[in-house]
Parts: sequence; structure tokens; C-alpha cells
Amino acid sequence: MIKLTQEHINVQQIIDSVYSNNAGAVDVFIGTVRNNTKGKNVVKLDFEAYEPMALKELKMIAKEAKEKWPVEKLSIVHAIGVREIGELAVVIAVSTPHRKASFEACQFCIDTLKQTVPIWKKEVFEDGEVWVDSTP
Amino acid sequence: MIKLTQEHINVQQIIDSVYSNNAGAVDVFIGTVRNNTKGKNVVKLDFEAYEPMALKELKMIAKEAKEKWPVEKLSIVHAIGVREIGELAVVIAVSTPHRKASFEACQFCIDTLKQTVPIWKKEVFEDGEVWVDSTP
Amino acid sequence: MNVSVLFFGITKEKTGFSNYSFNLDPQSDLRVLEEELFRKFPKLKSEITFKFAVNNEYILGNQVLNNGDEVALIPPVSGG
Amino acid sequence: MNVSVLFFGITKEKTGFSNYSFNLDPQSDLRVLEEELFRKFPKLKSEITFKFAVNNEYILGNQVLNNGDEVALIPPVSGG
Repeated sequence: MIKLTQEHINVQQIIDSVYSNNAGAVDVFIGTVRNNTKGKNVVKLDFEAYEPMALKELKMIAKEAKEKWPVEKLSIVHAIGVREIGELAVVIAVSTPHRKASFEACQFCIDTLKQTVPIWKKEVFEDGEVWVDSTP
Repeated sequence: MIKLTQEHINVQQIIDSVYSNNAGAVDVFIGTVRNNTKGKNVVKLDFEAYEPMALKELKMIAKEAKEKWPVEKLSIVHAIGVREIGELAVVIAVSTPHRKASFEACQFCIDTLKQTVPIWKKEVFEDGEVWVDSTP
Repeated sequence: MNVSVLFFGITKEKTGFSNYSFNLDPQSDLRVLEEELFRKFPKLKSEITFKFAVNNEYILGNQVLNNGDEVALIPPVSGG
Repeated sequence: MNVSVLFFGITKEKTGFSNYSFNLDPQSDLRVLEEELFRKFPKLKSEITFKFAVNNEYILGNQVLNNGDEVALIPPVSGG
């Protein structure tokens, strides 16, 4: 399951989507909205995506992970739109026969997602808002 | 939440137990019962524990993880008794401010659990059964 | 020829547009489009950084554009 | 004095007991108990490996035992 969603992300559904009788290990990464960044209070986040390209890049990440590790199943779901503190921004789940590969593949996915996938996060503070990493 | 359980493990409950508004990352490891080991079909697993000592060792792992990484919350739940193919054997969830620590702390917990916690797994095959790693 | 340019995040904020159509001479490349963008939206040159994507693919160097191409301005991504 | 010995996994299977009480001389240590165990359950010596835990704690070397101690035979663990 690779998707972007305006709706609340259901972790259980994503985990269920990667279970496999051939897999003994599932690693799940969940990115949540923190109440602060660099010591400043965050009120909420607003995610924007270039959706067709973001989906294409997410599928490329999944493909690369499957080439590098013995992945049984892999799901990535990313939020679009406003998310309040504590809500889920991204969930990645990877099942593999043994545990080491599940950690490595999952970490590869989130690290690469943060570098390549055209999604942008606006941090909304009490006194203003800013696109993250938007200035040189 | 640190516990051993005869009941089915509820992943969502364990994930919910580690959410924190100060944490931006949760890593979850799920160990499931594979249908094979070293090429041989597995029917089910049977977990036995030295329960008071296993709980003590699990708490020591949690304590050590919290000393090494900026862990917000950490839960470990391990199955006791019979588990069929696809059922959950262990779930570990760790929340941290940033993602790298969540992966490292979670992997530390499962790696250490497998070395130190007095829990034993019997693999039941179609034609017999064996305590894993039980011979020199 | 016409190319459609999409703006996201800070590039949308700085230009005030989510998309804008440019009429370019045939055989124009990304550098030509970039000049037009900087002329039309000077803040893109002075205040931010971005990469180009053409038809959903990152283009690191230059590339000749075709009529109907979809060009996106990709400021530093921050998903996750 | 009495020490209670617990068996798990393969040690339970090989001895046929989940626990067994040993009556030892005062000041006996783990090596004394080990001899008693091997005498009573020869398969523990010849067929498997295990560590000792005393009162829920791994003991890597030797240790003098006390009346009422709970000693567990810990074969190689395989949780997870």
C-alpha cells in the first residue's frame, strides 16, 4: 500500500497490509506531530504534496528497498493537509524474513523519503508559520 | 508497558502506550511466527518463560535503552504459550524526539532480548518438535 | 509552445500562484524558462532555492522542453 | 539447607522436572549443587548447556548458596 491521504492514518491497517506467513519480522516507523521544533511551540503542521510525482517517488523507494533487502511486503502512507499535535504524519511498515533487514529497509525508506519525495511541511506556530527548510 | 502475556498481543494498544506529544518518532518491531525455519515447515511455536526473571530482564533492557537514547516511552510485550503461524511473538515500541534514536533503541531492545531474557521457544513441526538453540 | 509550471510550498507562497502557463519559443530549454520565471517572479531568484522536475521527474542539468510539458518547481522537500 | 531448582525448556525436558528441591550442606556453592544435579540428572552434563541464575539473577562464576535460594537452570534463550 503506497498512498497519500487527507484522512487520519490508521496504523493497524497499514501493519495488517504487510503481514506475511513467510515473514518473521515487521518494522514499523511512525512519524508523529511534535509539540515543538527547535524549542518553539508548534500548533499544527500542514502538508502539501506534488501528488503524482510524490507517489512515483514513493514507489521508487519501495522498489529500491525490495532490490536491496529481502522484503516480503512494504507499505508507505503519508499525510496531506493539516495535522494537529500527536497526529500521524507518515507510517512505513516493512516485513522481512529476519529482523535486521526489516530495520534497515524501514530506515532506508524514511531517510530517502525525507530527501526525495516532493512533500512540504508548513509549521504553524502561535505567532506565524513557516515552510520547513524553505530558505537557502 | 512491560509484560508477558498468554493472550493475543494487541499491537495498536502497545503503540498507543508510547505516543507522546514530545516525540516525533515511534519505531515498532513486531516478531511474528513464520511458517518455516531453515527450510522446514513450522506448524506452531510454544513459548515458555521464567516469568519473574524475564520481567526483570525486560525492565533492565528498557532502563538501559533509556540511558543510551532520549527515549520518551518504551513498551515490550512478549507472548507466552502456543502461537500459530502469523501470530505475534513479541512487540516492542519506542518513542523518541527524532527518528534515528527510535530505530537504534528499538533494535537494541530486540537484539538484547534475544540474548538475555529467559524465554524459550519450542518449534513444532509436522513430525516432531525441538527447543530452539537447545543443544551445544 | 506552452509549458505549464507548478508551484509548491514556499515557491507558491513567493509567487502567489499554484500554476502559471508560459509561452516559449519552440526548442526552449529549462534555462530559458528559468529566465522567464525570474523575470516574472524576481523573488524566486533572490529569496529561495528550488530544483526543476519535468513531467514528474527531477532534472538536475538542463533539458529541452516540449509543448505541453509540466514543469514543477521543487523547493527543499520536508515530508516525513 | 534447602535450595529449590527450577528447570525450563530443554532442561525441563531432559530432567522430566519443572522444579526439584536439593538438600545441601550449609555453605555449599553452585559447584556443589552442579555436582548434585549431574549425579541426579546425568543428561544435564552430557547433552546440553545451561547457565545458572540465583534468585532471578545470572551468576557467571561461582557463588555460595543460602537456605531458600531459588536456582534456575537457564539453557540458551530463544525468545523474540
